[in-house]
Amino acid sequence: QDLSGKVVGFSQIGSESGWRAAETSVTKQQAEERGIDLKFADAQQKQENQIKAIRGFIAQGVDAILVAPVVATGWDDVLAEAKDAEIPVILLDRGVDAPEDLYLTSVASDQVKEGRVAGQWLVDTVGSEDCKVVELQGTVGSTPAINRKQGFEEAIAGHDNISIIRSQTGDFTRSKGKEVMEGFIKAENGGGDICAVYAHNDDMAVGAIQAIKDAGLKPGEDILVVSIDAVPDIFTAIAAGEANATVELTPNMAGPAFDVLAAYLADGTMPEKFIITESKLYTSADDPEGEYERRKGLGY
Amino acid sequence: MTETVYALEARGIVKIFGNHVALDNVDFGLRAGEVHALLGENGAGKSTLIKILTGAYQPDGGTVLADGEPVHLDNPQQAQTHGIGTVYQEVNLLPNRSVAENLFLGHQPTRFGLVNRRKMETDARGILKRYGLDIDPSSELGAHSVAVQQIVAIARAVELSGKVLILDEPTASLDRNEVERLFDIIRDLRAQGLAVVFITHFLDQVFAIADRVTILRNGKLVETRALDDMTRTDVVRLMLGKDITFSGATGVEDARPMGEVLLDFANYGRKRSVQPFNLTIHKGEVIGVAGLLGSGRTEMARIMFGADAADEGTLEIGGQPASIARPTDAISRGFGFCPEDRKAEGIFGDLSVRENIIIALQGKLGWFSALNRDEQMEIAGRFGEAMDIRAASLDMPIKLLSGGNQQKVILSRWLATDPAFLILDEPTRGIDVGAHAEIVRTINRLRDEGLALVVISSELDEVVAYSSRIVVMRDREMVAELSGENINPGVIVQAIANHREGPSA
Amino acid sequence: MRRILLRLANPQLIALVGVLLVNWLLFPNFFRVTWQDGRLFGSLIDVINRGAPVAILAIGMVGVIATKGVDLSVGAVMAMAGAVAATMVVAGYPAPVAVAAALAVGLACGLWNGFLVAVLDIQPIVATLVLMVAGRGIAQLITEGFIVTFTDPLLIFIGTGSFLGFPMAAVIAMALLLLVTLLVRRTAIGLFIEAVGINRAAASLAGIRSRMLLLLVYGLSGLCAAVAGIIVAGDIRGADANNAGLWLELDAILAVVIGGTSLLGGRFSVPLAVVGAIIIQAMNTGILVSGFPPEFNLIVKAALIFFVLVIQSPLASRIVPARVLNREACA
Amino acid sequence: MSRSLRPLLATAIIFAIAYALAVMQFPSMFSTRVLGNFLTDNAFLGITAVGMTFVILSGGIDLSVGAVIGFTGVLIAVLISWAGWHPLAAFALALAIAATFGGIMGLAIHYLQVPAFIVTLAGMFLARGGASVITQDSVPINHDFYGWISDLIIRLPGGGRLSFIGLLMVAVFILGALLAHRTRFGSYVYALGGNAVSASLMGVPVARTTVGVYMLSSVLAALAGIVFSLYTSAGYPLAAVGVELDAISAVVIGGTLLTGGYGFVLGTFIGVMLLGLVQTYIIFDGTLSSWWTKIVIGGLLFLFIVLQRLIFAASAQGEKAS
Ligand SMILES: Nc1ncnc2c1ncn2[C@@H]1O[C@H](COP(=O)(O)OP(=O)(O)OP(=O)(O)O)[C@@H](O)[C@H]1O
Ligand SMILES: Nc1ncnc2c1ncn2[C@@H]1O[C@H](COP(=O)(O)OP(=O)(O)OP(=O)(O)O)[C@@H](O)[C@H]1O
Ligand SMILES: [Mg+2]
Ligand SMILES: [Mg+2]
Repeated sequence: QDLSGKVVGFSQIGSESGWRAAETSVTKQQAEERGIDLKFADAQQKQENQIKAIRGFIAQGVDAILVAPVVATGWDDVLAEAKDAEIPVILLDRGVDAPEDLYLTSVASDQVKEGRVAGQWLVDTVGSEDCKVVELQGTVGSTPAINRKQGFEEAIAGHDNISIIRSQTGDFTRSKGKEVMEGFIKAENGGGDICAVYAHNDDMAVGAIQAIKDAGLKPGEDILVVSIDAVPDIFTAIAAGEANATVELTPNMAGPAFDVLAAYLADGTMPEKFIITESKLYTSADDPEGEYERRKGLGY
Repeated sequence: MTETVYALEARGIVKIFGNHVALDNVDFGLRAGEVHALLGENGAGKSTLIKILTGAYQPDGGTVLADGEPVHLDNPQQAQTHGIGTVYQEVNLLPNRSVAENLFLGHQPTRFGLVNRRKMETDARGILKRYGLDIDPSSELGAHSVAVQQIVAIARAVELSGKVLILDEPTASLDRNEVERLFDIIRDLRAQGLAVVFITHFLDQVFAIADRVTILRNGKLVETRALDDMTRTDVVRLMLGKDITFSGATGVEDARPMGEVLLDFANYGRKRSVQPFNLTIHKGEVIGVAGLLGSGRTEMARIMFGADAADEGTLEIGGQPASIARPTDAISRGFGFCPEDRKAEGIFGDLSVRENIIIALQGKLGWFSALNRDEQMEIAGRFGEAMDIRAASLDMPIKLLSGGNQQKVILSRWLATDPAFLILDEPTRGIDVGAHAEIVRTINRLRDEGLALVVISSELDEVVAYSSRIVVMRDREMVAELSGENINPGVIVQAIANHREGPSA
Repeated sequence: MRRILLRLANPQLIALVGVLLVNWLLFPNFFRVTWQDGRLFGSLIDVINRGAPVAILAIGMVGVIATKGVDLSVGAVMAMAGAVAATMVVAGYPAPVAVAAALAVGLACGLWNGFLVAVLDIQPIVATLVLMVAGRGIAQLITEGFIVTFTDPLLIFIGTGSFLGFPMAAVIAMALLLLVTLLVRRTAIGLFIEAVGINRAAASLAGIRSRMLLLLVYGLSGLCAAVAGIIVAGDIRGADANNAGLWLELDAILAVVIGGTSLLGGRFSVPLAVVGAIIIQAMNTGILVSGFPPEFNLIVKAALIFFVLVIQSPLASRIVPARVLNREACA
Repeated sequence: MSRSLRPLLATAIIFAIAYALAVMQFPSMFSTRVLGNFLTDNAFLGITAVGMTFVILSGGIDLSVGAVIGFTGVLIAVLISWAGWHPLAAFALALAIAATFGGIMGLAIHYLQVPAFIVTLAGMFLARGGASVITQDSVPINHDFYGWISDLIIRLPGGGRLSFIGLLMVAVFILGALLAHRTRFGSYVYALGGNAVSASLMGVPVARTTVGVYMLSSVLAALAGIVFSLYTSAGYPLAAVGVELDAISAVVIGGTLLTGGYGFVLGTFIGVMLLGLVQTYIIFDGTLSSWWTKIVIGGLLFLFIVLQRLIFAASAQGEKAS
């Protein structure tokens, strides 16, 4: 059950957000604790680079490969090559559309569920009052944006008092989140018609909070704010009463991955095919200051 | 009177640029088997007429007829299919491609759909041989001198011309031998029944080769007639609309006292470019530079000006050692330089005539003491008048001016800096008789005002007319310095040709 | 007066008016501006506020493009400048020092580009590609991939404050526009930039120090990028090295070209480049308030660019009298 | 040696040196597996870069290629997986659409006289937007034909594989080189890039050539899109973002002048391989963080450019001396 001295390749998507940086640093930490020689390859957001990285790892003969796939499709061939070379592959934070025997396991959250948890919180919070929601989507076409939108819509389906009146992409970034929210506020009667904002990630929510304040409204009261990821900055906002809820996406996917890998390499124990991480909801009742302190060192 | 059927004809052509009428109801007819000279001052509209005849421009009125049938030429390619081959005024070839490809572009011999390069190069070698050029057809055209490029352009046009050959100032950068060879070829083509249009500012050449002549003035047709019954004076009078007197081409009187020494180049040279040379230049004298094409005259001029830095030898200015490593050094010492390749190194095509005139002065003044618009206007206006620059407005882009007028602008640019020493590289190339005389007059005037000048020119008569001394270049080496009665074409030619004669400096 | 009117009737302004009218049709309150909390408030204000960073980039970029160059690194330089300013204030340096350091970094980056182009004679697109790639990496190195959040009032004021009711970003852009316009038109620098862009060989023979000039324009571009970077960081109260200025170089180039400056160098106009930036932002804001689904954003943008280009093309000038479309560079 | 061959030689020498250095550090980089991967992994980039070479030779630029790759992938994935088309039919349609698309860009560039940079930027927005309008999901392709093609592999001793798409890229390079250097069209492209005015006065059909160049670029980008879909068995609207910059870098590193008129298709091949080498090296190293990856790529890019200039200058000296 000892992984020390093993060489593991890790193909990361890139560093497009604070959450991604945290995942990378947590993975490195976990590898270090276990004495693993981690080969890290950053794909700069490109699937082709990830495939190249995996091929490179195979050519070097690593002991195992971790991949955080940028997109669900397109992995069959390269995973088959890894299988040919008898190198176990573990998927991190997203699944892929490939035969299940091509990888050891997938450690991921359920993104649709994340959206659902956020939606459910809103349903529970507004009760039977009318609520017009504006949505800040992630990058058009990206998997989390599609899934988180779907989950949220599922949760509010059947609650006719809640409706999404505007939905635009904020590209997962703070500044676009702020800009889009400004536009929404202008378009919806100075923000008076907006009851809540749902952001596909916390960064956009933080931007939206600033836009709401600039418009002379109180985020968290005049307009409810719910988002996903649970990065440190959103806890500061929750503590200040400016954000209401966030759904956690843990950056520690590597920990469970290394655990099952150790078992597999030791005696061939096959793990569960899908290891789903928890999608925990945090609100002002969950000690936001404490959560902030716990997270801020993680490299978000 | 019987209607002649012309090989190529223009009827009632009108061309308007903005609000400037470049061609006003011009008729022009070309007979098969004649050499037809098209003459006129700079800006008279010669090149414009050519461009319309070959489809490069669309006329605003009038028609073009080939063999009596009206044709509509949308682009030069269509003209080529009518058997019209053209050399446009500025060398218009592709410096980035091989000589062979420039000759055959669009008509390359192919085999199985692929260009047959070997055949193309063999053919090219054969064609070039007729012009006395022994160069590698696969070499890049841009690596060759302007003259070589000019010959390639002519050869290309001749190859394309089944019926009509149009040459717009083809001889501007050719030497005598090359001109002779070109004329042989033209006579040949005429004998084969081609119609040849020939534009030039050298009247000798007109009389040497042309059968008929058409004269334009200010965009209007003056006259078309046979050359037999005309004299040079007639032609010039028709071109200018007035008489001018030729100043006899005699050497500068020896009696003139030499001014004090301004510049002293000692063992000045640059490796792989120009052999070290010695030259002392006095105030108030003109040094003419003669030599064959490619003999290194331009390179010597560039070194003097610091455009290429000298890597050996010393320079004294007014008795003080000085170093000139870049043009700004030279300019601050009162140097000026009119480069040979006007288009590539002289003009700023999109800038106005005004800005083109003041730019060197402004460069001398620096970034922060800008001339304001009124001052610019005043300076540009003064030189525009003095040099008789023909432009609809000083605010129009210089690229719209005719070649001769562009040259006057560049000369004005340097005169505006109030220079002590001017280097002129082929200042009269492509310039009409009137302007030519004017530039020669200007050179004389500047000398009398105490300037020192170095003038490079391929026209020996001209060099002789204004030079106090003449240096001769051969194979990138200064081989002779002539003065006094040695300043005559015969001696110069001998110096250029004679391999034995050592430098007499 | 007539001249001024004719100048106003240039294609850029026609395009701007067109885009604003379309916005107004899509969203009738587009032109409503109110006074709120001591500042102006409304979509029109958003346009100039959000357009400011690209306008500032364009102010720097226009000189570069006029010399026949292009600066792809401005987005990365923005990220670097923001990262420097943010980490410094977080580390306890006074804000003016942090701002000065960020500006110095921008200037240094610009001079580096200028050095590659002017001295090593490397093609601008490749020369600046180096910093475009590496610069963002350096920015991330500074922030270690975090979004560095700060609470420094001066930085936040630069990003979100207001002056006489106008957003600070727009005021800064305006000031830079004035400054740079004066710099290039009241001195000979503008003329020299054009000369170098049109014919560098001739410029050097005419005694223009083209190397110094190139260093100057690239330096200015870097400096402007740094200003934009500080504004963007101040706006979100944090330096987002991953995303700040991402792809903004394309917007800046687009703004300059819409402003009538040719990518082949030569004649340029700083104010029209700013108008170009405002046109782009007006499109973006229009898309936001119109409520189209986001997957259509890019298509709408493509269509609008096409519309603007057709208005400006020589074809249009054949239909509209040439006098009206006179493109003589102003200012 | 001809002047224009020099940058090509410089690039080739740099590639050889760089590869040798990399192999010294990681001997396993000298394996048929890595060499085979060079071809396969860079196939779509290489094919795109061939088209880009023509565009740049003609003095233009095409920013739309990455988006065209994305669009083509999505289109054929949707046609095959959802509409049940045969892949070959889908390919034909995609190529035809790309040809039209490129042709329209060429027409706009020529007749509206708008800079290529801007027209193709709008084209990029259009193609990328079009892709996400078709679908926002990534669409898997499970067709026997795809399986058949991905099984077309020549296995080399030492675990290496020559894949169909890798060989296709080589073929495109060879055809591209023939087109550029041995046909009239090719000479027109160089003419256009050398001097458009001269070219037109010399009778080059400027309009036709411009349209042809952009058509070619778009068609090759679409072919690259097909290759990308073979590579990943899927279509995804965000695929190949930023590939235009990679393609431009490859072309320029390969010694083609961005101002047009000078360069070689073969140089682009070496440029693509050089970029691939850098990435492979970084992967083998495996210690670089996300940001250091960027910094090192930028640094190596800088190094190559400067080296190229130095070799260029040195050989220019040598030539003058001889
Ligand atoms: N594209 C253009 N736009 C505006 N004006 C032009 C253009 N081309 C030529 N002109 C103007 O038309 C007139 C005729 O020019 P053209 O070049 O035909 O003269 P030319 O007789 O060939 O003179 P040169 O002997 O100097 O070559 C000139 O005044 C010139 O400024
Ligand atoms: N016979 C030749 N064939 C090809 N190129 C030549 C030849 N002779 C010289 N050259 C090149 O042509 C250029 C012309 O040289 P340069 O301009 O100094 O000579 P020049 O005497 O001024 O001739 P020109 O009258 O053409 O200006 C030089 O770069 C030289 O290398
Ligand atoms: Mg002419
Ligand atoms: Mg010369």
